[in-house]
Formats: sequence, structure tokens, C-alpha cells
Amino acid sequence: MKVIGFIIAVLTGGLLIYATVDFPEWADPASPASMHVSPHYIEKTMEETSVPNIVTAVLADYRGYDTMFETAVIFSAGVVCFLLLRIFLRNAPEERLYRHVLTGVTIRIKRGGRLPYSEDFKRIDTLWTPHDLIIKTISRLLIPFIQLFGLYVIAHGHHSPGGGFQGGVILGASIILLAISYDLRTALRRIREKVDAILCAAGVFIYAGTGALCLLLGFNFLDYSALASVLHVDPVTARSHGILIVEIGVGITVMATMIWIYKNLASTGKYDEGL
Amino acid sequence: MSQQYPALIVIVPLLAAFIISAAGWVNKRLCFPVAVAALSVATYSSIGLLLRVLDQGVVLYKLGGWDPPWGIAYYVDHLNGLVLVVVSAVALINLIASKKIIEQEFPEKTGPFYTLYVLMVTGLLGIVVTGDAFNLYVLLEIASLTGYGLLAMGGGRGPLAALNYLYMGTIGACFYLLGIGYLYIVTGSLNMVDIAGILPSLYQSKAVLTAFIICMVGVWLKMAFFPLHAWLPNAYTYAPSASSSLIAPLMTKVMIYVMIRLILTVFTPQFSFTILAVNESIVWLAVIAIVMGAVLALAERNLKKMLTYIIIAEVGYMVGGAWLGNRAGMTGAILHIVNDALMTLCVFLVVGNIVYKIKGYAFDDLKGLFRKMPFTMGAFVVGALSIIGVPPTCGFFSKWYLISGGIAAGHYGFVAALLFSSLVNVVLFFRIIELGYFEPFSDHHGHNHHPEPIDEAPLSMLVPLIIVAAGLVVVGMYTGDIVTRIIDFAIPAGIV
Amino acid sequence: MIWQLDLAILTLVVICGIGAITVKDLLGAAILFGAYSFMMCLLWSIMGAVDVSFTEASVGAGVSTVFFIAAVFRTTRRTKD
Amino acid sequence: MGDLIQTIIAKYNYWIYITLMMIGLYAMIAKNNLVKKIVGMGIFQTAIILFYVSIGAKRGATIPILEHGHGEQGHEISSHMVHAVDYINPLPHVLMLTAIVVAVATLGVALALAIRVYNRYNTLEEDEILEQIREK
Repeated sequence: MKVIGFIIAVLTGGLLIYATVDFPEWADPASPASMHVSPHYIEKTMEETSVPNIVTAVLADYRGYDTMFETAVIFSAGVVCFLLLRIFLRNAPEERLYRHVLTGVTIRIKRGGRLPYSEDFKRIDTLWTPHDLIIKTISRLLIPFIQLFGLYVIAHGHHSPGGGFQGGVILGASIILLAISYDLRTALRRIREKVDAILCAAGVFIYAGTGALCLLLGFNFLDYSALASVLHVDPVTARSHGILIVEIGVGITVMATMIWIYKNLASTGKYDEGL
Repeated sequence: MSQQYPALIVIVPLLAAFIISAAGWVNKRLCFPVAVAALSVATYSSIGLLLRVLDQGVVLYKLGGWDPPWGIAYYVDHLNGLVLVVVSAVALINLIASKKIIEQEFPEKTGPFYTLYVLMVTGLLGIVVTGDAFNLYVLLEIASLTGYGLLAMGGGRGPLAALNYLYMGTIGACFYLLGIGYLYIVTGSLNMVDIAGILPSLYQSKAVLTAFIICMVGVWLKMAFFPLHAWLPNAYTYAPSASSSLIAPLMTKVMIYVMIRLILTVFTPQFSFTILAVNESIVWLAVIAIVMGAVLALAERNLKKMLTYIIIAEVGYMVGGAWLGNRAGMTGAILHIVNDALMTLCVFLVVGNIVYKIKGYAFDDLKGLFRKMPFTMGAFVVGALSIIGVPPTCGFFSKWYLISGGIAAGHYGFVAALLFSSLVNVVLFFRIIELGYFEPFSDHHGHNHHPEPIDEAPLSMLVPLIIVAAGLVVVGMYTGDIVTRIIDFAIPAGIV
Repeated sequence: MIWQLDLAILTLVVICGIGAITVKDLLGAAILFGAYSFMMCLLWSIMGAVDVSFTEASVGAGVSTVFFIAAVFRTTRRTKD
Repeated sequence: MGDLIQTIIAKYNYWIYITLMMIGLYAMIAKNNLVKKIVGMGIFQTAIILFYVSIGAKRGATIPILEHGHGEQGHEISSHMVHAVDYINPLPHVLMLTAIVVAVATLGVALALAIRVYNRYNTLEEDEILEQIREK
């Protein structure tokens, strides 16, 4: 297999290198890629969509249809991970570990056993590492700022690098950080599975729904200038607002899906003990 | 609303997928009706679109209202229109037929399963309808990702087979993406029609040649063309019946559509057939694919796996037909997309019914099935006759076009391979029919003295199956109309 | 744009890539893959693709690495090659 | 000789991407460990993204965010001042945002499948799995 793999890789590489002979020079401003379609975007974006970040404008408007399906790809990845891994546990796990916070004594409860409710006992993972005070405190301090930054990235995507994807991933990462520094159950209490799954679908629904709204208003699918009559602005500004709406949708889906995939992977679908 | 048909075909199932996903958490019983409604709308719109194309010619739909090549546009011509109807109809019929299986196999996860099912159909429909080369890649990834999930749901070796499919499928999709990148760097455009307009001055460029090779290899990987087929048999065999009867008829056929689209629209027949002059060798590859598929199928003792090898042989038919480079061959390939989707659906639905009732699909499980499940096996016989190519079923007519194309091109190896594979199919299917008709039913509990009572699959599974079986004959009878009214317009005049 | 920097990072990228597939420990491979993604993201910001490198920094170097670690934690670190 | 150096300077970005792609492809085909294959897949996809970003590069141009754009006043002024040569080609960036997201989605699914395989066979080595299948 190693030899076959090597031969295939070398053959493909050879073919691709052979083709580079006819490529335009690297970073050549007169290459066809820079001359044919893209000048229109650079020169007309401001006029047509009033969004200074050309990448955002092309992403969410000129090629918004691609982006919608890209969000749907993320969504379907979340659903696939759920479908493959999730196991609905009928009864409690084999054994659970509880730690007495004040003394550090650990109690093992077998299935069927019950611990009288008490504030002093905390459920811990089987592979629990002690002395995580610094990590917990720092994470706790950082998470609100991370989330604030995520929201800023989504909202400011028109004027600076960023947008729904990046912001959504940052928001999702903040919850994942919570799940790692505390434990999975804490994160699950913040965003329950059902909420997560519905948010995941809702985000893409906002995107596709905005497109469908344009369609119902008598324009083509995803033609945000149709929103002008709803938002009471001129068509160009309507495009700018439309981009913001779909970016929010993208952000919601990406955030929810990242959390969903992480939860399924880290707990192998049992939603009991995480990383 | 008829102006919006091209959008509705994709949008309605897409929106429905999200609704189903959310509904799965609220009330599971809502999922199925929503899915059926969405696919019905998609089927209705695709039929409406096909009629409009027949009436007015190519339909252009600009997404977001942007003119191509800056925005993404749909170009729907006769070829897309036909494949769209087939894809949406097959998906709808299979969905209705598989309801019971899905509820039996995944009682807790019906919601996500329907979501992925509808998303996959969305992806396939999108691949067929789009006129943008990069958009095709994104939709291809949707169809593939959901496909991996659906195939992996079969227990046992399912996940491993799906993981192998994922590796191969990702290489294939990435190769396609790379090929599009090579086209983009020399043309600067992503719109298929626009690329085709720029390419003629670049036909001598090494980059275009490489782009062509890489795109083709990527698409062949996805459709399991012979040397690249290793992932297919296991992935389809160990999948749950509901997913294999969706993916087996559609995925490979849609990829063949993509190949024909690349040949006809993006690279133009002049480049593919005249300048490259590789027809001969690719048809020989197809000959090997057909022969190997037939031989490997002979070696199998398991109905579902045998059918997967037949799919590999059928892929060889269509690739060979498309690359013969003449009108009859191309007609045969396009007609075979329609016919093969229906035939494969028919036999895989039969497998689904058998698995639902008997929980097995090895040859030993099939003994005496004709008495137990007469209608299911009757439909199986029709499907088998069509795969063999017996008139009046539709399989005969596409094979006829393929053979006459082979003779017109003077490629007798291809003709011989087609006849050989038909003969092997006769052996394969009569072996099963014999087992089912003459052998007594093997009862697993050991007391098979009394005659078996009829124990058919439930009506909701049987009716769609019989519709498909009847469809095989009906399509066969209307082949002339399909060819003269649709396929003749789909093939550019350059191909004689 | 500074072509020396470009070349240096390109070399580092290749080293990280080779390292990620040769190291005999899956956790190490996951971390090296994260480093590879991060180098890629630097490279792209040098080329002026700010949005792409932002995405790669958050998705490729961030979340992907977490997914890898989660999966390795739930399976095994052992690998023969 | 001078020509050769010229070519190398003009094309080395493309060659590095091809090297990376070969590394990834080799790992996907030849490696025995399922997670190693997934790492290879990541390298392969990222290499293609590098290729696209290289297409978009433009000498003497800045990042594709317009400088004078701010709200309502912006779009009267800037439409006259923007020249395509001053800004990097944004289209490949857009395409690659999509590709990165597709890559992470594929990664998630692949890892989920790997966990399923591990749960069943208790190993991630392909040859050991095949041996277990053959024994049955």
C-alpha cells in the first residue's frame, strides 16, 4: 500500500507541476483570474451593496447561494454526528463518582445507588484531574469577553474581516472552553441538547427564509433588494441589511453546530462525561 | 409562480429539512408528512420546469438577481430537466416506500434521518440544476456528507465502509475542486457557460488539459468507475435498506450527469472528443469496468452485494456510451441514466422489502420466496428483465442505443462487453429466480412441512414498488418520445 | 509583502505537515496539525487573505484541533505509523 | 539559468502547495491508522485552499476591504476612487471560506465515524480491523 500510495502521490504531483508551466506568474496583476470577473466586485461592491468589505459582500450577496449551502453543509455535519453517535441512555451509567468539596473525599456510587441531595457533593468525571482552580477562574473571566468579541465579529463583518462564520465559531468555542475547563454537564446546563439542535436548524432557516421572503415579494431567490419595501430603505441599503440578517443566521448555526459536534464527539454520544 | 420553478426545486426541500429537524424534537410524527410534501413540491416543480424547457428552450434563473458570471445562475436545458424529474421522482417514491423500514430501524432517530434524506435529495437536485462550477462542488459536498451519514447507519461494518467511502469521496471532491481551480486560474471565471466561451483560445494550454484530467478522475472516483470502484460494494451493502435504495439509484447517476455536463458544456465536445482523442482508451476502460463488474457479481453469494457489482458494470455502460463520441452512444448514455435509476430503485426496493420481512439477503434466505411474497418477487422479475435488457422493458432500449453507438463508432470491444454483461445478468438473475421459485422456503425453525402462507410486505411498501415496476415498462414504451422530444435536444448538434 | 518571510513560513508549513503524518502518537499528530493550520493562517494573512486566515485561525487551528483531541481522547493515542 | 531562477520565483508558491498536497494524498492512501488518514485529509484540503489563495494574490495590492466606505456618504465618493488593481482579488477568498467550512464539516463526520469504528473493533489500525473481520 505504501508503494502504491507513493506512486499515486508522485504521479498526481507530477501532473500538477507539469501544468504550472502554463500558469500566469504568481501575484501577477494581469492574470486572467484578476482581470475577468473580480474587477466588477472590487469596483461595484460599494455602489451595489454598500458594504466596504468586498469578501463579505461577495460571500453573502453575489455568491450568497453558495454560502447558504455551505451553512447547510455545517448543519448536516451536526445532524450526521448526532445520528451516528448519540446513544439515549435508558438507565444511569455503570458507576458515578462524587467528590465531597470540603474534604476531597471521593465516593463511588454503583448503578441503582442514590446519594442524598447535598450541596457539598459534586459529580466528577471518571478521569478527573484535581487542582484546576486557575484554569476554571481564568476561563470564567475570559468567556464573557470571548463571547463579546464573537458578537462584535458578526456585527462588524461589513467593515472589517469577519462575519457569521468566524463569529459563530468564536461563540461556539467559548462554550466549548466552558465544557473543557469545567465539565460537559455544566455546558449542557447552559445550552441543552434540544435548544442546541433547534438553534442549529433555526440559523439556516433564517438564511433560507430570508431568501424565500425575497421570492414571495416577487423577486428572485436571495435578491435582498426585495427587502427594501419591508425595511423601508432604498434597495442598496436593503442589500446591506439583508447581508447582516443572513450573517446572523450563519453565526447562530455555526455556533450551535460546533457545540453540538463537540458534545457528541467528546462524550461519544452519551452526554454524560466529557473531555 | 412558474417563473420560480427552478428555485422551488431546491429551496422547498431545503427549508423542509430544517423544519423536519426542528419538528423531530417536538413531535416525531410530523417529520414524514413534511418530507413527503416537500419532495412532492420538488417533483411537481421539476415536471413543470421540464415542460417549460420543452416549450421555450433553455431556462435561465439568476439567483440574487445578479447577472452571470458575477452571480450564480441556473441553466436548465433538456438534459437537466430530464435528470431533475428522475431524481425527484425516485427520491419521492423511495421515501414513501421506506417509511416503515425507517421507523423499524431507527425508532428514536427518525427526525434526523428524514432531515438527512431530504438534504441529500436537495444536494442532488442542486447539482443537477446549477450552472456554476463551484456551486456544484458545494452541493456535491452536501450530497456526500449526508450520504456518508445515511450509509453509516447500518450496524456492523457500516461505519467502516462509510469511512472508506468518506476518504475516497473527499479525494474525489477535492480533485474536482482542484480542476475547477485550474480552470479558474486560466479563465478567471466559474460560470460553466462563461468558461466554455473563454476556453477555445486556450485548448493548447497544459493547465486546461490537467484541469480536464483531474476533474474527470474526481468525478470517476465519485461514481465508482472501474479502477476507482473499491469503496462502493461494501458501502452500499452494509447500509440500511432505506438509504441504499436512495443512494444506489441516484448518486452514481447524478455523477454521470456531471461528467456528461463537463464534456458537453464546460469543455465542449470539440475539445473532449476531437482535440484530446482519448475516446478509444476511455471506452476500453469502460469495457474493463463492465466485464469486471459482471465477473465480480458472479462470484457473490449475497443478493445486495451482487447488485452493487451490477451497478459498477452499469456505470461502465454509461461512461463508455458517453465517450463513444457519437450521437447514438450519447443518447444511450443519457437514456440509461433514466432507466438505470428506475431499475436500480426497483431491485433495491425489493431488497428492502425482503430485508423487512426476512431480515436477510444472502442467497439461502431467498428460497421459496415466490410463494411467500409473490408481488415483491414479481416486481423483482420485471426489474431483472430490465437490467438484462429484454423488451418491452426500458433496459432494452438504452442498451440498443448503446450497442448501435458502439457499432457506429466501430468499437466492437464495447459491443462485445455489453452482450457479455447481458449474458452474465441472465445467469445471475435466473439463478435467483430459480432459487425463489423452485426451492422450498427454508424455515429457520425447522418445520416447513405445511405450505407457506402468503406474507407480503405491507401495502405502503408494495404499492410504490409496483408503480416503479410498471414504470419500467411504461418508460420502455415511451422511449421513442423521450428520445425525440427531449434527448435529441440535449445533445449539441456538433456530435453526429 | 516580504518574500523571505513567505518562503520561511512555507518551509515551516511543509515541516509541520510531514511531522503531523509521521509522528507516532495521535495526540502529537493532532497538535502538529493545529500548528500546521496556524502556519497556514499566517501565510494567508501575508498574502492578504484576511478573511480566510481569520476563519482558518478559528476553525482550522481552533475548533478542528479540539475535535481531534476529543476524538483521540475517546479512542486511543496508539498508532503504528 | 536566469530563466530558471525567474521561473522558480514566479512559481514556488504553486510548487509548495503541490508538495503539501502530495503529502496529504500519500497519507490518505498509505497510512494504516484511520485518524492519521483524517490528518492527511486535512492537509490535502488545506493545500488546495493554499492554491486558491495563491491565485488571488496580486502584487502591489492591499486587502480587499475598501478604505473609504462608511455608510451613506461612502457610496457616492468611493465609486469613483476604487480601482481593481489596488485590491486583491476577493473571489478566491470567498470560495475558500466555503472550502474551509466544508473541510471542518467533513472532519467532524470523519471523526464521528472513527469513534464508531473504534467502539466496535477497539482499534484504529486498518490491518487489525481487517484481521478481525476475516476471523469472523
